[in-house]
Amino acid sequence: MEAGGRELTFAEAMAEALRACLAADERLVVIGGGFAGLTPAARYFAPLLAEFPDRFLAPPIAELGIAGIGAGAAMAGLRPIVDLGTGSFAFEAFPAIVNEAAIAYYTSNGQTAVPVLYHLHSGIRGAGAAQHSHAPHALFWQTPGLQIMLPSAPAEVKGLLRWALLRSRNPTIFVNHYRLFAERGPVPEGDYEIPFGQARVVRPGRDVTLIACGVMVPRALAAAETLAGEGIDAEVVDPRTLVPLDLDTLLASVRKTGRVVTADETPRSCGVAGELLARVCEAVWDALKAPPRRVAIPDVSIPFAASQEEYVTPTAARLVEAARAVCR
Amino acid sequence: MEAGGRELTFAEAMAEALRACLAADERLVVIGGGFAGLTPAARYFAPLLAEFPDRFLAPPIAELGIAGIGAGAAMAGLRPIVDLGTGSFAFEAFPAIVNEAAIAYYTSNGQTAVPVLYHLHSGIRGAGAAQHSHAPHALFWQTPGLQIMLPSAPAEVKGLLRWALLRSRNPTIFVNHYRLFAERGPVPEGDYEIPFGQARVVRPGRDVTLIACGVMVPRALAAAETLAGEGIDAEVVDPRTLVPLDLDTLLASVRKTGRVVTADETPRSCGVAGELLARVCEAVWDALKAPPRRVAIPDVSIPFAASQEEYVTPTAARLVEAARAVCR
Amino acid sequence: MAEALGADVLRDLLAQMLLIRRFEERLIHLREDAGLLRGHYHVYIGQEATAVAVCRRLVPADYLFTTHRNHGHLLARGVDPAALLAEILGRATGCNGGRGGTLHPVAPALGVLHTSAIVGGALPLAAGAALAARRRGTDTVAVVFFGDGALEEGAAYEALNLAALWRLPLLLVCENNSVPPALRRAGQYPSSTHAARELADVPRALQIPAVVVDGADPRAVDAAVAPLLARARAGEGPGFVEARNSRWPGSYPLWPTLVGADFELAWAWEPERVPAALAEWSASSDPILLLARDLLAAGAATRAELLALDGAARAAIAAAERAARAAPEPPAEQALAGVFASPE
Amino acid sequence: MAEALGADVLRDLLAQMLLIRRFEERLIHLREDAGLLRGHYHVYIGQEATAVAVCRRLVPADYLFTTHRNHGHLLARGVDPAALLAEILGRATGCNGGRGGTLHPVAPALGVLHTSAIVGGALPLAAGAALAARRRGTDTVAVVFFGDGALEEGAAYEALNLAALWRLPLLLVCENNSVPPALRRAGQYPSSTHAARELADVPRALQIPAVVVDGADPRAVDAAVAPLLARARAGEGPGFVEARNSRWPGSYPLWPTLVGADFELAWAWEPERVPAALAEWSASSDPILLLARDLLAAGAATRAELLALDGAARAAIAAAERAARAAPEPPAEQALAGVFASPE
Ligand SMILES: Cc1ncc(C[n+]2csc(CCOP(=O)(O)OP(=O)(O)O)c2C)c(N)n1
Ligand SMILES: Cc1ncc(C[n+]2csc(CCOP(=O)(O)OP(=O)(O)O)c2C)c(N)n1
Ligand SMILES: [Mg+2]
Ligand SMILES: [Mg+2]
Repeated sequence: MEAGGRELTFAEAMAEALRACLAADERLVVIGGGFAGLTPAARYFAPLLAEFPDRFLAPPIAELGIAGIGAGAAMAGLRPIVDLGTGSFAFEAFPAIVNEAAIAYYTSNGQTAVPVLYHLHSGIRGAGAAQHSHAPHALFWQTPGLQIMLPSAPAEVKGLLRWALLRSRNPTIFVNHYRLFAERGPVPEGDYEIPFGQARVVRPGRDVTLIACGVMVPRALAAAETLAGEGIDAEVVDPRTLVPLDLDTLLASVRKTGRVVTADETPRSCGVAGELLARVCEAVWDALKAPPRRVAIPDVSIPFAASQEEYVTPTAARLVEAARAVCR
Repeated sequence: MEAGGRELTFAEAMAEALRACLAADERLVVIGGGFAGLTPAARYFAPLLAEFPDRFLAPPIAELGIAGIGAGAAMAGLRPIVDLGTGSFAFEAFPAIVNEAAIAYYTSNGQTAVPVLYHLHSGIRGAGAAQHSHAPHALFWQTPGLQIMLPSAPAEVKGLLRWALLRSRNPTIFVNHYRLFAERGPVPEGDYEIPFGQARVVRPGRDVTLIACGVMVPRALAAAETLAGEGIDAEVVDPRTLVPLDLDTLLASVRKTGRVVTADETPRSCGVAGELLARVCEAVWDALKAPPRRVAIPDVSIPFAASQEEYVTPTAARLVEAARAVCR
Repeated sequence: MAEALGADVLRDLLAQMLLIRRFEERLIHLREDAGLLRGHYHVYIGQEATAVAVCRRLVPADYLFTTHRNHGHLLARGVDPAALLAEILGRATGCNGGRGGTLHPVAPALGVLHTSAIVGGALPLAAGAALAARRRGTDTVAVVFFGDGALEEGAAYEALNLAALWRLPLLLVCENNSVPPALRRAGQYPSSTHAARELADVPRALQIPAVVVDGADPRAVDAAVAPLLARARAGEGPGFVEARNSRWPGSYPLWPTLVGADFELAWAWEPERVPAALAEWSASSDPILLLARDLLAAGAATRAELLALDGAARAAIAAAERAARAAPEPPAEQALAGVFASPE
Repeated sequence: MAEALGADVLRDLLAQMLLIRRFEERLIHLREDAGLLRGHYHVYIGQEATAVAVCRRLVPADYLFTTHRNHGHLLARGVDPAALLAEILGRATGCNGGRGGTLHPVAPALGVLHTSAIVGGALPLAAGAALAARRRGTDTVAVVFFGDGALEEGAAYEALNLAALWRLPLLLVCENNSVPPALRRAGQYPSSTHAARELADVPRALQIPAVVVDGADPRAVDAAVAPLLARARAGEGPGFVEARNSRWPGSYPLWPTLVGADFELAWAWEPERVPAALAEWSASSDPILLLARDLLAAGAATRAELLALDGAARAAIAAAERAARAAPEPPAEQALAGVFASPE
C-alpha cells in the first residue's frame, strides 16, 4: 500500500472506503449514516446517500431499536452498518449490542454469525460536556464477543474499514473520534485491507514505548517530537484494534525499550490505557526498567468550560510528562 | 462491632439492614425489590414488603424507566432503592445511570445530589448462561460519578448498606452476587455503619497479597487455607468499595508482602482485577518481588453447560494457581 | 379470508400440542433428579394452541424469534425434541452444543437464529431479520413471539415503530398469558403493569393492524394470523396478534410445578378425575382438552385415536430423554473456543 | 375550566416571549465572535408561546425538566438570563459554574434539578420528581418539555406507562415543531419518523388524557394545560399536551442561523419589511407577531407599548451579555473537584 503522494482527510478516506464497500457488496446497508455528526466532514458522506439511495435507511431516534435491527439483520444475512452517532448515545443501544450481538455467535455454538458494524463518533470533541463526550470502547472491550477498531489516520481507516465491512463476520465497534475527521495524511489510491489484529509501529524509537490508541496516535507522534528534542527517542505503537489485540507487537516494543507509557482517551479506571498497562506488566515484567505509566482521562465527567475540558484531556503534553517520568 | 456469636446468612443480614433503614428514614422507597431473584433467600425480603407496604412500588418490566425514575426522585429529595434484578438487565438501564445519575452532581456544579441506590444480583450463578451472568461493575467503575459497593460477607453487607442508604448522597451501585446470599457469618446485633472507602484486611499474611472483591473474598480465604498448607502465608484484602477506593490499605499490604494477585469476577479485559493490578504496578513497582497476576473471567460469554461454566469461573483453585506462580 | 381448519389439520395440531405438553411435563420431572436439569426454566403448558397454529402457517425460509418461554415455539417449528432437551441439559448434542441452555436454543435451519431471554429483546432482532428478508426481495416473513411483559419494555415500542415505518414483513405474536378465561376473547383486559386498556392498543396507536384472539383456540389464532401473514408477505407491513391465554396454574410459582398429577388426555372425557387444583383451568382453559373435546363432539376423532396421538408424543419424548441423558457434556476447555467467526 | 387569559396577562407573556427571542438572537450573534460561544446549541425561537403559557401555571415548588432546546423553558421559569448566558459561555458565574453549558443548565431553586440532552431522557427523570412530590403529600407537579423526537425513544414510552400506572402528578408537554401551519390545530399530522397518525395517540393508548393544541397560541396552550395541571395536582394522574409549532426556518440548518435579519417587532404592522425567506413563517407562525397583532387588533396595547416591552427585553439581554462576557472562566484544576457529594 503505497500512498503515492496523495493526501486526504480522515473523513475523505473513510468515505472512500465506504463507497468502495457499498459498491462491492450488496449486503451492506446503512442505518442512520450521518457518520460525521455536526462536523464539516459530514459533506464527504452526503454524496454516498445520493449514490446509493436504496442502501441508506433513515431511522427514528431509537438507538436501541436500530442496534437490535442491525444485529437481527446481520444474523439473517445482511451486513448492516448502524451509525449510532455520538458515543454517549451508544448506552441506549447497550442491551442490543451487549446482550444480543456480542453473545449470539458463541452461545449458538458458532451457528449464527453477526456481521454488523456499529459506528460511533466519540471522545472529547470540544464543548461536548458530559453527554456528548463519551468514548465507550473500554466498556466494549469488557464485553466478550465484540471486535473493536480504533483507526488513527486516513490510510488506517480506509484499510481497516474495508476489512471490517467485507471480511469480518463478527459484531464490530468502530470507535471513531470527533477530532480525527479533519486529520490529513497520505492514502493509497486503490483498494486495500488492513486485517484486524495487526498492530503498527508508527514511529520507531529506542528509549520508551508509547502505546497509543485512536486519537492518541497523532498526540503520541507530537509528544515524540517534543521528546526527541530532549534526547528521548520514543517508539509509538498503535494497536489499531483492541479486539483482536496484537499483543506480541506491543510486547516486542516494550522488550526493546524497557519503558512504557500507555495512552487512551477513556476514563482512567477500568479504561483501555490501564488494560494495556496490565497486559504489559503481566507479560514482560522482567524487561521493564522503570514503573509503567498511563495517560487517560481522570475519573470525572467531561466539563463544558474550555479551561476544564482541556485540563482533563489526555493531550500530547500529558504524554510528554509521563514519558519523561518513565525515562527519569 | 462485636458479633457476639450470632451467625446470619448474607441475605438475612442484608434484610436486617434494609428493615432498619426503612424504619429510620421515610425518604427510602423501594422500586422493585425482589432483591434475591429466584434464590431461596427471597424469603428474607418478602416480610419487608409486608412491614412497609407503602414503601415498595411494583414496577412494570422497564429497567430504563425505573432507573430514571429513581434518579429523578433522588434529585427531588427521595432516597430510592431501585432493584434492577439480574446484572444483565442493568444494560437496559445504562442511559439513566450513566448519562443521568452519574453526571448530575458534577455537571450541576454540586447543586443536585442523586442519592439513589441501584441493586443488582449479578455474577456467575450456576446455569445463568450468557444473559443471566453478567457482573457489570467494571463498566460502572469506568463511569465517573458512581459509587460501587461489593459486600463480601454478612457483617459487611449490613454495615455498608446502612452507610449507603442513610449517609451517602451519591448514586451507588450495589453489586450483589447470586452466590453470596447463602453465605453465613457472624453479624453484630445492633445498627452500625461501614463508611465507604475503607478496605479491610480479611486475613493477615506475609508472603503474598490477594486483593479480592465481593464473591472472590470467600474464595480467596479458601485459597489462603490451601496455600497455608503449602507454606505460603497469604494476606487477603477486600476493598469493599471500588469507588471510593482505599488504595492506601491495598498498597500497604503489597509493600509488606512484595507479591500480589488481584481477583474479581468480571471478564479479564478492562475488568476490575486488571485495574487493581495496574494501580498496584503504578504505585509500588519497586516493592514488587515478582510479576503481578490477576484472576478473572476469560474473555468469553458465560456458557451454559456445567463443565464449561465452571471452567471460566475464577474459583479458589485459580487463585491458588496464581498465588503459587507469584511466589515461585 | 382463511378457510376454517379441517379435522385433519386439527388432529395434527393436537398431536403437536401433545408433544409440547409431554416435553414440558418431562422437564418438570427431570428437575426432581438432582443436578440433572440446572437453572431456571419456563414451560409452555397452556399456550400450545398458539404456537402450533402460528407455525403451521410458516414456510421453511421464515424466521422465528422467541423468548425465555421458547420450548413450545421451537417444537412447533419442528425442532428435534432430543436436540432441544439435550440443550436444556447442557449436553454436547444439544442444539447449541450445550452452550445456550433453556434460554438460548437455536435452530438456524428452521430460521431460529438466536434466542434472547431479555424481555422485549427479540422484537428489534426479529424486525432486523424481516428487514433482511425484504431486502432480498422474497416473501419471507419473520415471526416473533413474546409475552405481555415485553410491551412494558421500550425496546418493544421502538421495534413496533420501526416495523411500521419501514413496513417490515413481521408478524408480532403477543402471548398474553395473564387473562382470566372469560376475557380471553373480549376486549379491554387491563394488566397490572400496563396502563393500556388492552395491549393491542399499543400497536394500534402506531397504525399496525392488531387483532385480539383466544390463544387457546387454534382456529381463532389461525384466522387472525393468516391475513396478517398474507399482508406481510405482500409487502404491506407488520401485523400484531394478541393471543390471550389463561396462565397454567403450574406456571404461577417461581419454578414450574406439576399441579396435582401428570396430564391425562382422558380428562377430556373424565373431568371428575382432574385434580382439584387444576379442575377449573382444565375445564375452561386447557387448549389440549378444549380441542380434544371439540374433536370428539364433532365426531372428528375417537378417544382411541386421540390416545394414540398422546402415546406417540410420549414415546417421542421418552426417546428424546434417553438420547439426551446418554449424551456427553461438552469438554470444559472448549469454553474458550469459538468466540469469533473466522473472516470471509 | 380555565378562564381566558386577560390582556394584562397576555402582555406579560409577550414580554417574556420577547426576552426569550432576544436572548436566542443574541446567542446566534455571539457565535460570530470566534471562540466565544463553543459547541453546538439549539434555540427556542418560534416556540416561545408554549413555554411562557405553561410556566405561568406553575408555582415555585413545581419541578421543570427540559431538553437540549431548553433556553426558553428556563427563561420562562424565571432563570436569570445573565446566569444562563454565562453558563452557555462556560463562565464561572454560569448557573452551573460553567460545567454544564447549553445542554445542561440547572436552577434548583426553580425546580430545574438537572437538564438532560439525551432525547427522551428527561421523561423518566421528571416522572421520578413527580413521584417524590406525590410521596411528600403536596400538590406539587413536575412538568417535562420534550420534542416530537422524544416519542421515538423507548425511554419515553416506559415513562408514560409508569406515570399512568402510578398516577404521577406529571404534565408532559410534547413540542412538535415539525408541523406545517395549517395542521397546527387539527389532528392526524404524521411525522416522518413516527408511525402514529398523531403523536398524542401514544399517550392515549396508555389512557393518559392527551390534548393537541396550537403551540403558537398561548391562550390555547393555557386552556389545554390548566385542566391537566389541576387533575395532576389533585392526584388524578398525568396529562399530555402535544403543542404544535411550525419550525422556525432558522432552526432547519444544523447550526441555528438568523434568516435574513434580526427580528423586529414592527413586522407585526409592517409585514412588507420582513425578509423574504421569513415572510411566510412570520405571517403564519411566529408566536410573537401573532400575539402582537392580536393585542393591537383588540386594542389591548399600543404599538409604543409593545415596542417598550421589546426595548426592555433587549436591555435585559444586553446587560446579561455584558455580565457574561466579563465573567471569568472557572479554574482549570477545579475540573477534578466535586465529583461526589459529601455524606449526610
Ligand atoms: C430485560 C429483562 N428484565 C427482566 C427479566 C426477568 N424476567 C424473565 S421472564 C419475566 C416475565 C416476563 O413476562 P412475560 O413477558 O409476560 O412472559 P411470561 O413469562 O408471562 O410468558 C421477567 C420479568 C428479563 N428476562 N429481562
Ligand atoms: C439519545 C439521543 N439520540 C440522539 C441525539 C441527537 N439529537 C439531538 S437533538 C435531536 C433531534 C431531536 O428532535 P426533537 O426531540 O423533535 O427536538 P427538536 O430539536 O426538534 O426541538 C437529536 C436526534 C440525542 N441528543 N440523544
Ligand atoms: Mg406473561
Ligand atoms: Mg422536533
